[in-house]
Amino acid sequence: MVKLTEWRGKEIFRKYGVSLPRGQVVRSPEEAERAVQAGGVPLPCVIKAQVLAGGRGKGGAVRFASTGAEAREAARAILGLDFQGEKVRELLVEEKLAITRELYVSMTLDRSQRQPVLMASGSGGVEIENVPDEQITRIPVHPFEGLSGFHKRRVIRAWGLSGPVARSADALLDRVWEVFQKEDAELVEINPLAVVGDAVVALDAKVIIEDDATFRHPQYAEVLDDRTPLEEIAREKEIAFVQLDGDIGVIANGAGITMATLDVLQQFGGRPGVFLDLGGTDDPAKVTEAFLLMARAHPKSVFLNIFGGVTRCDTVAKGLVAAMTQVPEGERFPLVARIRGNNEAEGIEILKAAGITARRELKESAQAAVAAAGYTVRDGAVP
Amino acid sequence: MVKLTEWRGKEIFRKYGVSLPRGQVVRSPEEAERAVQAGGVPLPCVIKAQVLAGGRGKGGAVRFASTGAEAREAARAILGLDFQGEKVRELLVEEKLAITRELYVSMTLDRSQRQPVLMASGSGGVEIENVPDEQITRIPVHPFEGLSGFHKRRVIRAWGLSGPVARSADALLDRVWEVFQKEDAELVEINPLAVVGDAVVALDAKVIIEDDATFRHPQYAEVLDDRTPLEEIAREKEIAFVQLDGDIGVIANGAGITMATLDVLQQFGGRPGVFLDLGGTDDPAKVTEAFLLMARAHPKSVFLNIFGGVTRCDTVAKGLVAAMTQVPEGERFPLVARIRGNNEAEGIEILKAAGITARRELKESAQAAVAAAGYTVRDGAVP
Amino acid sequence: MSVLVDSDTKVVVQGITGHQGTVHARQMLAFGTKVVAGVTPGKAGSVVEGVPVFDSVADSVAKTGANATTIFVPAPFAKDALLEAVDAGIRLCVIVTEHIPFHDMLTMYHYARLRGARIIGPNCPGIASPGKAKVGIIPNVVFRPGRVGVVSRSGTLTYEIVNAIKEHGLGQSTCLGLGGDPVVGTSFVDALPLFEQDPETDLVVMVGEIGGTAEEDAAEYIRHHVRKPVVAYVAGRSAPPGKRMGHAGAIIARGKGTAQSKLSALEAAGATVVTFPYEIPDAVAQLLRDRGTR
Amino acid sequence: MSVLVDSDTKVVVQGITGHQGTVHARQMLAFGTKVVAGVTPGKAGSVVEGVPVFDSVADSVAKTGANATTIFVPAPFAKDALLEAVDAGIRLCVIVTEHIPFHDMLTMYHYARLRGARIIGPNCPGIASPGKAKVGIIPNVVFRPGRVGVVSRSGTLTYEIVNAIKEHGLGQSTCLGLGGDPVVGTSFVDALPLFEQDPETDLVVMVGEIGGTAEEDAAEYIRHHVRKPVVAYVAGRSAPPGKRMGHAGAIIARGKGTAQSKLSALEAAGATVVTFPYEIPDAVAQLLRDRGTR
Repeated sequence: MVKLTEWRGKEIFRKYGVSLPRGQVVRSPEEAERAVQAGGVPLPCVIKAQVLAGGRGKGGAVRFASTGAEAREAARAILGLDFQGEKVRELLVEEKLAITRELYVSMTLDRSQRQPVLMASGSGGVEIENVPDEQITRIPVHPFEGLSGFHKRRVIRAWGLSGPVARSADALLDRVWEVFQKEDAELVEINPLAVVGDAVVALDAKVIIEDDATFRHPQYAEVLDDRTPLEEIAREKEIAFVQLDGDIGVIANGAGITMATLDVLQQFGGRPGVFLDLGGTDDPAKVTEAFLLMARAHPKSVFLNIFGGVTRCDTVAKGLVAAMTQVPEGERFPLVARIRGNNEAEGIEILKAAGITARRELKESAQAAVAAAGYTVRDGAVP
Repeated sequence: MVKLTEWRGKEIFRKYGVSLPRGQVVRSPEEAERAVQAGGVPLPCVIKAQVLAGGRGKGGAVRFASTGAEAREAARAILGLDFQGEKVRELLVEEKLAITRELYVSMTLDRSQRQPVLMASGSGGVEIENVPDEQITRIPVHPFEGLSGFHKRRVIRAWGLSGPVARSADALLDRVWEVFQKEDAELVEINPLAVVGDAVVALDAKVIIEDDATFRHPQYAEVLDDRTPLEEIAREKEIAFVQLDGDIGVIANGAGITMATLDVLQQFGGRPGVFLDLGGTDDPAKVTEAFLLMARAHPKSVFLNIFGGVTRCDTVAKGLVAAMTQVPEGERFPLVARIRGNNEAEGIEILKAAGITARRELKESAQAAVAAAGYTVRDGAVP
Repeated sequence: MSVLVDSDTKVVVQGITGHQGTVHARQMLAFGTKVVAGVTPGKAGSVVEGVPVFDSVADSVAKTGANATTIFVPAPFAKDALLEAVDAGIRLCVIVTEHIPFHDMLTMYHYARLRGARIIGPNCPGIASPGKAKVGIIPNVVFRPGRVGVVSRSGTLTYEIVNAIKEHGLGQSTCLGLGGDPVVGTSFVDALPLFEQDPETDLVVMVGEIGGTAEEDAAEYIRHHVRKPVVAYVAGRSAPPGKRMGHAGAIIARGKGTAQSKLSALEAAGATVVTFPYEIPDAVAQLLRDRGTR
Repeated sequence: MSVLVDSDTKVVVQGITGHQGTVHARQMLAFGTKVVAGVTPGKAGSVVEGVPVFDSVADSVAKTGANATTIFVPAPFAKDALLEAVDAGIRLCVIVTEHIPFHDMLTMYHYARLRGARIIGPNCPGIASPGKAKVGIIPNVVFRPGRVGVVSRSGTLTYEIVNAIKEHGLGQSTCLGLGGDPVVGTSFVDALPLFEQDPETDLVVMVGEIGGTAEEDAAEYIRHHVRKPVVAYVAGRSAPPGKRMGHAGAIIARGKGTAQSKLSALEAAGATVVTFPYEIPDAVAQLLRDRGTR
């Protein structure tokens, strides 16, 4: 999931011919002032933090300015923010347009129907989750058929547009579909889409590109998003690695088993801190890398939970033993290992030779990992 | 059906990135000489009549030249030709390449399967009708799926290509599919597709664009093809008008009834000379225009055979009566009218008032039209 | 029921506010068809020939329970109209519009098939069952209820033949005009099983044209699957090769699709082949008599 | 037969000359599966694990009568591989490949559907029926013939659960791993009727994950159409919203697709919901006992 900040989304929109306010990305108060003074961005203007979280307006991450000095001051104020955990490093300075109405439009995937779905509402400018269902038009678009005239007419009718602005909206909808398809997007969202005179203009842009499609769009692989530095390293090594709030590390193989392991840990009072999914591998070196990465996250304990399939138990055991000798002094951690499945006996033997006792039962293993992290083991009963 | 001459087809190919020999269109022997002397087209070269009929090589419409003077003489010889009824007005002067192999490829529509079909053969450079079926690979391509890698691999294997030339062929096949789809083609044919070094090069180009799609491609509506001048006028007036070898004109409404009328006329010894399909109209002025057009083809007699549906009998009668007063003295013709169906009685009445007797039976009407053209009426029995 | 339509057929007219749409809505109503809605974007709320007009097919289906459509909209918009109808849940789509590019029709055909909808046409007269319903533009005057099925690639020629059957004192069960375009939603091979299975049809008249291989394909189907008598006529015996005869479908290409190849195939499949359209009624009457006496 | 595969299943391995393809061809053979062909373009004539390799799926079908495929080719080429299999007439396609863009999967899914083929996956362990056939990569050691059906969105977690069922002394009829991607060829709703109708299955274990609404949809289906007992487990109760958990499918978006919403829906539909995977075998055994005594 490559989440693009507003300005990157708008760069794509511009490529496809979507109408946008004039604007400029800046990274300092001085740049903000120059952007409006050099005339590239007309005054009055709006200055917006380029962060991924929503609710920027309410959160003070969007300000207005009528002079260069005001723009500089607004930029200074926003650049200082730590917005819902994201440091504000970039701002978008844009002209403030005379808006008649604010609309909502997005294109995303309906998994159940296996079809893209176009969502539109005449109530734009607010979080779409807060718009009543009956004010949202949902139109499935078959991938073979694409966006057709009748889909667009339905949206334009729902928006209550006619005349030249309806024609502008018709063209905009084609662009949204094009971006969704051609850029392999998971989400293309414009909120608000503003009516400005006889045209519709994208005031915001939320574009999420599918990770798996970056082989077709290498430019997106480089885009920073909300990953932590360790997550970024993991991505490069093709290890699924997610940092959470707690302090027990979990290494498992497969998303489902990893999640199940977190569930069990939490149930016994542990707080999972790192989710590391080995996936399917038969390379002990990859397992070693995963362990070294885990060590750098400084977990209080680590629970290794493997069911051997494609990833065989002996492969994991070899990788683990190799890693244990390489972990720097300050990064060592207590380990609870549970390995089952393909080549289970060989794996247990290898671990035993390295002084590690492998367990068999998930429940007892989870309790041991919780205890090793220094927590009191709670009863596993579901409340 | 907009049939494009070779050079127009190649212009499209060039737009899509198909490899072509260097060449130039010329319209006089002097231009041909200049084309090779100015260095735009390297020597030796080939000079080809730009006509739509096939078999140019055997018919003397393709010649080779090694000097500018030879090119001029070859061009003079070809420009004089009347090739299967087509005056040669344009030539394509092209470099003569060092060819390793000649292949065949085309993309057209398989009506029964309702799918485009890719046809390929390792036996290129000859009329595909003369290639044994087992040497032709026919690959249906689903319109939703488009041309995929596995289709192309099959063709390339059938051609027996590998290495760099296979990659060139792979790219060529994508281009053929693109032209077929994006230009609304009925046929895209390259015969021969030549292997030249490590690349495949289109030595010929046969592209037919669908008439009905010219609203998307207005540039093709202007392209001359094998229509006669009267056919061209008819096309502009949206009347289906075809000139045949005989001399009895047929005006009917609908392709099927028109063809059936020709069949009956021929069976009784008549030779149909013009096929005019009124189609569905309820505008007497259009009927009048059709009659005036028919008059300009100087038929010996005209058989009007109408079954009133969308086109009502009274509409046709009104248009006919109006036309009769406008036909110039020298273009008048004997008329046999048969009208049935919607508003039959009104139509018969209008004709009667103008002194025209309408008939009811197809058989007797056809016999009368044959007789009116001065032929002996043959027995209608099928041999 | 008869073939594809009956008295439960509820028809939408897409493009009802256009001249053709209005004329044929009136004719369908006069035939006794339940024309329940018209669709023209932006004209919701109007009434044409007593029929309410909606902005979209989806609206018309929601309000009237329509289950069939006739499409009269101009060729450049016909694809959109068809996709709209199919997405709205319409399962029988008669496309009267002519000059639709076949590349569009390929999408339309396969999309309808994917969604379980049937297209008749394009560029076709549609379908009618006398006394029940008509979805399309076949003139009302040619019909009379009876037990002869007619399936045809032609337009006007079909009217002529259906009328001749009536004037001969016989009647029709269902008459289906497939259209003569290169890509049609329903071909002879698709239509023949419907007539074969229809308890109200005793005999099928099949009207073909030169061009394509639809008649040859039909012959193959008749040989293996049709037990009812078939009377076949093919127009275009006298057509010279390569000349365009009005329909894109009527082109003789590469020695295939000639009248002769079609007639031979149909004859070999057991159909009663006639040479001229005016021979059809007698052939039909004779076969029905033979059948009656068996 | 069991669900989707049986001893007549003849499997092609697309990408057999790759490491994964070779390893799993061997494992499928060891399971007793009829692995009849491998496909790698340009490698026709080679033999891998005793299995002949062809240049194309069409060739392999013509020569071996293959009727199922396992696709191991890399993600950028997976769409082509699937279309090739479907066009060659293969009707059961297990896609093991992970990281296929969902835009590709949309085309693949609808194309397969249009042609009457079924996709399992992508990014899935496939399907196996102990004693009959395995099409995919589920470890052989976890199986034992029996009457418990297992259908799951997870990979390794499924192996764990299937193994636990075996260690509890029970066995499986068919085990089906759907894959956890946003667009899957076969969902719970598609799979449940197969288990419901399978005479060799007495009870269904359903293993879900957070993200999407597949489990909620399944609950709706179970409520109306499933009479066999269902034991349901959903992984991800503890997952924080919005964090990516390996599978693209495992994202909680907009308050939908939470473990709680899935568990409540399944419980309300009459499924026996367990909180932890290790509770499944007891729940299964208990339900089978209850059923036996009724």
